[in-house]
Amino acid sequence: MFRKILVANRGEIALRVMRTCREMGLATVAVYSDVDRKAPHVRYADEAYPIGRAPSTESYLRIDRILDVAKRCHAEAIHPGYGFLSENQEFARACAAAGILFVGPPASAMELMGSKTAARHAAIAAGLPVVPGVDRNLESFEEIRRVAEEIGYPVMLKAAAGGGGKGLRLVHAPGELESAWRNACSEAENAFGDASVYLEKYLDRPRHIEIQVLGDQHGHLIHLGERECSLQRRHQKVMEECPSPVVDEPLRRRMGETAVRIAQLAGYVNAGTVEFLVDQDRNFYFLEMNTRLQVEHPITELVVGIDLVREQLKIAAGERLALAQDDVRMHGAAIECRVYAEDPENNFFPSPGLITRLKTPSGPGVRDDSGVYEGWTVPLEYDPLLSKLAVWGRDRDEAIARMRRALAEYDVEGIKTNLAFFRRLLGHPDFVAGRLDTGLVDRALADGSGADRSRETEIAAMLAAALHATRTEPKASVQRAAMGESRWKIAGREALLDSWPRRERN
Amino acid sequence: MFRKILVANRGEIALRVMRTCREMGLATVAVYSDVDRKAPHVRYADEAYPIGRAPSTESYLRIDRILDVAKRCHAEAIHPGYGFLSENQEFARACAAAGILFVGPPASAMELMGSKTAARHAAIAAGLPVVPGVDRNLESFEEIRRVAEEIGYPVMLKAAAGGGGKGLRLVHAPGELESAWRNACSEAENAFGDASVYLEKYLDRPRHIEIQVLGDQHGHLIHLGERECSLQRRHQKVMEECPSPVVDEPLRRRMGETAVRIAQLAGYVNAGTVEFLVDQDRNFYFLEMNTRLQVEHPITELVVGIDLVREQLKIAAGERLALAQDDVRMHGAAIECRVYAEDPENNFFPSPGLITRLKTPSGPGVRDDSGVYEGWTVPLEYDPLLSKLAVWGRDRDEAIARMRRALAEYDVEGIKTNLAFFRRLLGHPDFVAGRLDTGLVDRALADGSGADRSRETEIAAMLAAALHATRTEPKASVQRAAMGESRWKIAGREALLDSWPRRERN
Amino acid sequence: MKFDIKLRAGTETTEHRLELPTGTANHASGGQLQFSLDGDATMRAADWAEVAPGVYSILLDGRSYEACVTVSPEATAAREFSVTVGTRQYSIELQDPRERRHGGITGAHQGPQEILAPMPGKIVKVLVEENQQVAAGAGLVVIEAMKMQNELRAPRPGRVEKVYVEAGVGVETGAKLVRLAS
Amino acid sequence: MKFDIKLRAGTETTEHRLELPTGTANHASGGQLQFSLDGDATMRAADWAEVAPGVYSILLDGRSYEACVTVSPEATAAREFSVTVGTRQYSIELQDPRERRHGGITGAHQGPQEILAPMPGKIVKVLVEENQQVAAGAGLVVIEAMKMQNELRAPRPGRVEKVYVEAGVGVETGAKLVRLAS
Repeated sequence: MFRKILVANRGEIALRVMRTCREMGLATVAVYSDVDRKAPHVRYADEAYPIGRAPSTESYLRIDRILDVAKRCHAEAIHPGYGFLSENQEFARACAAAGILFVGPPASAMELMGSKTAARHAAIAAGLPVVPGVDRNLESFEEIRRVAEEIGYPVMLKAAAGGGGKGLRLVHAPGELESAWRNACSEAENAFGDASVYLEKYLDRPRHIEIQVLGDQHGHLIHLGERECSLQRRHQKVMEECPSPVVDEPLRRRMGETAVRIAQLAGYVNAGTVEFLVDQDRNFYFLEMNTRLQVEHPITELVVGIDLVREQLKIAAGERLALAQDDVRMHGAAIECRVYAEDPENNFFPSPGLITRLKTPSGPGVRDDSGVYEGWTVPLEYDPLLSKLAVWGRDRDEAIARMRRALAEYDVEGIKTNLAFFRRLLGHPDFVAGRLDTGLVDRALADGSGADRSRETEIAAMLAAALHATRTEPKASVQRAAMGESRWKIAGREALLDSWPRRERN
Repeated sequence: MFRKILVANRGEIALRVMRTCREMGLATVAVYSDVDRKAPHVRYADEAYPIGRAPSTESYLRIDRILDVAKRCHAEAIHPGYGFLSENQEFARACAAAGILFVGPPASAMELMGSKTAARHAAIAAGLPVVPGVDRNLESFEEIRRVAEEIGYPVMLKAAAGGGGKGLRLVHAPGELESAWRNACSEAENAFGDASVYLEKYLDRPRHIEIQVLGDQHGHLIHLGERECSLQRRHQKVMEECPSPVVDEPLRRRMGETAVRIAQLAGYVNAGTVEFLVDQDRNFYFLEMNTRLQVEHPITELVVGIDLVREQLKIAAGERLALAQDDVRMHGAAIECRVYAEDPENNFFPSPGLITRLKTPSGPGVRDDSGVYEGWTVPLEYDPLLSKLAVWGRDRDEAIARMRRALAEYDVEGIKTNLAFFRRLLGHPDFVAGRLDTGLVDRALADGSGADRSRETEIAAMLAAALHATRTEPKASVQRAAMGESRWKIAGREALLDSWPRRERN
Repeated sequence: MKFDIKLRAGTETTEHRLELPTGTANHASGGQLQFSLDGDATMRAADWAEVAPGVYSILLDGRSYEACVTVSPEATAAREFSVTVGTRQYSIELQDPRERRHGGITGAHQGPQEILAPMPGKIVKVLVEENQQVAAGAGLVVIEAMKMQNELRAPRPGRVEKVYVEAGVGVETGAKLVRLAS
Repeated sequence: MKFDIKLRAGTETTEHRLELPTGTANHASGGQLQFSLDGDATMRAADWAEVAPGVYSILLDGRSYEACVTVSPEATAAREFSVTVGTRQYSIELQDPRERRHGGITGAHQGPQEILAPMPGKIVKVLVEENQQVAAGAGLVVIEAMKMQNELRAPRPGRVEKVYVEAGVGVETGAKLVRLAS
């Protein structure tokens, strides 16, 4: 095993990776941009080096600078986390060229699976099920229009190099196609430097279910069961659970075997995720493979009891997987909420800024993988993910009850978060019944926040505000005093201020 | 199931119980003493009522006041936590008389198991193994001396009504007997209102291993495996783990069956713990039964995946245990550290006071059941337990590595804690090898803290202190200004102050 | 002390008058208090304690509430607070009755409307020109923050009277973007 | 600025002199600084940032340290701090050289020794009388705090010159309990 590792990421995933590194006795190296000098990952690491200005193109995406740091401090390996350079083949190749282990799949597997159309080709060639659509990039609008007519509306436009919901557009009717295509191309160009898009049949209320796979450098590949990721907003996952309420043991085995075959096709090594759409009849279709750790990996860890980052590091060091497929057993149920800095009451606009108060949940069955702290200023340049809040319960009901309790304990002040939105979502009857689909989030939002008023709670709020106003105002006077006034004069004026409302009473 | 429950306790256990209540949708009622108005359990509960002055005899031990609150607010059940009234038969009877469910065993079982001598009698009569000793209370010193001679030194004096290490004295030689007896009687009288003591053979480096049992009101009793509690200081557990490194499946079955038989003898209902001593040849001897939830219950919860408080509440409501013995499976390993407000560098003296900074560990596999917060003043009247820090790992090695990581993340400032002591204990070769006995803690302490110095760390400390001094001193000047001086005069003086060290340089 | 209060919960706003005896809470960090709400002749009692700066534990007839008071980032009035009680959030504006007499809380502003940046970010695109007529819901400006592009839409139909920004510039929360005339 | 520093780690104490350019850290909440330790002619660089009140992130040649500085509860000197760096704890006393010249850090006190309460608590029992001779390790007083009785023992042999407390009274940290004459 290597001794020192650089984590080429920031925020909660950098911390999560470093935690396992510490447990394994590995020295950790952080890199940071100008606005991240006080970031938690810099505070947590054994070493930390600056790599440039705030925009990620000038720091966290700078392969040259990151490799330069790694060489200077003699890091033997690099963990890319997710996002940033995690799915960048050029980075994987540059690491190899520099003699540094890249904790992830070989560039060749990344290349094949990184292009959704190439991955589709491979799956179709192997006789595996895929969503109806075209398996090539579409360059002209004319071609797009023709294919959409062939497949039949609704259709989904997708960025070929995409992920994370960027460059995705759902099109219900021919009239919407052109503007959707323009937006998708532009977003894809911005996000990935590649404007290519392709087209797929849009399934009605499909479930989004993915299989975690793990493979070593010696050809041993296993799967670790599924995660249900159907709860999405703007094609971004917001809440995930494991196991899926609709996957039983036979379906799990079939999906797992398919996922392992796809990974084998790609010559896959390390942790990866094979995503499927599952229709109302529980038919499943290969969608894409994510060649990195997923945001939602903690729920698999909670249910199968395996530290995925630990496995990643051991695989990267060349160790053989100590696990056989039969060693993987699922216990209980886990749910994850992605706590974002965004305002659910204002169209989920991002809400960066200073966290003035942070109270995090804990106790039985609660895991908070956070990347922030009280007093931290969440920068506007990066992803708004503050924390991955995950819970484990003996069954789905216990996990739901526990997540509700954890959400009630969570308080973030100073910036807006989607915590209130999760509280509402967890109470939705469709969610409680396990009827999940990618439209549920929008339906829950449309149901409105309701006039859930409580007079006593409002009285408590008003009393607190009045107490606070009363208690904080004298301090303002003291500040004035520091600017050159006598303390005694101030005291006299305060007495006046205090007394006038009494006169007002009459 | 009832709807509202009073938790007759404080600190971390009150919070831990309330968390499960919330998950089950039960309204929670806190009671508090004068010094606990701002305590976490008051903040967490749905309702909170004062019950008297700080000394527990005037508040948390006042059966009358607690029942009065329960009746006034229509609580249907009372959870006693541990300590305080949890093993008080009178309280259990008073609850029954008031028509309030007591979440614990019937008073009769408490009575039988509450007296260690009666419990020994019962075990001996049933042919179960007990530690050699006398099975009756010894009133006179003459009798004590005679019995000690019969059994042979070393012997252990124990309070008949005891628990928690109070009223315990190890006696190596006849000359120490009298003073030890006096101290034990006086401590027992103070702690339990009962000065009775009895005598047992002291085993050489025994292991302290206990079995968790769970029984419903319909005669169904199961066990949930063992916890190893051999790491003790002054006969108080400091760190526990599950499973025990020396208990294999056959021994677990035998100890578990013995524990269930003892619980059956007592007509036991609800959660309880049967404690055994295990000698070097893995013979086990019944020691006592604790008729309540244990401090170390989280490690069983982590390994068997069952929420013990949830089971307690369901049992108290009359539900049948949904678990059969075969449903209980152990996964992985868990360790708990009891984080106390005490000073390991000063003979473990208690260290109450204001917590000026609190940084708690989180991330994969970490559970912190805390009863404090930053800004809370730990009162001197109660137990010094701040938090139960527990971790889970796939195996014992992973759990140890994780606990080390969690301890490194934990920081409490303002009061002293035993965190540094745990960090040392977790590195002790005997602990790492699983060679646990009740003397290991003292051996680890005797090994000394070592001169583990790091020049660079010391430089960082000195720079921080110098920066802090520089940064906090101008504020002192501002305060002076508020007392009547011109801001401009101060500014002039500060310039002077700033410049003189420069002159000093020459 | 008397406070005229505007309390906003979600989209609903209610007005209240709260009276506390003078001197309540001036020095201690907790205690008993008496209050009267909305002119109620009988005073009610509450027990309060400041458990952290700006965080108040309040017991009302035994029911335990915890209220976290912060100054609203978008506060315009001097005493406008954002208050979180458990999982509920309120916006609370305090005024003393005397101030109110001399001006007080004004009604919703009619006429031209300024469209403000809801968060700090970078203007990616301006979708309208000055003097252009727009429908309610029409896109005005696209802002990028935290790797997401967000389109700001017109809250009502109107004429674009002024465009304050151009693509590529950075803006802070509350910066004026566009003025809509009715 | 120069600081004469007494640094205590466990039972070991070392003395150092630290020099920082004047004005370092006066206003910003972080930045680069230069320092010289123990008269070293070459200055070293460090990067610092205050991440929370009294908590400093310090990068020394890329190594990341986090130091939490608090005023020692038992501080006697004006600038005596308790500093936690990761899992290590230090007691650090700062003095400027000028002060030192005019008095400075005094040596350990010889002669009679006051035995102080190490924590707040209640005196349960006084085990000695005035004028009694005691051996090192003999019990002096039993204090109860947090449900534990703790026996305070004589750190050295001597004569009990004075007993300040009696059973039943409450004491604060640092209260005088017993004076031992040598």
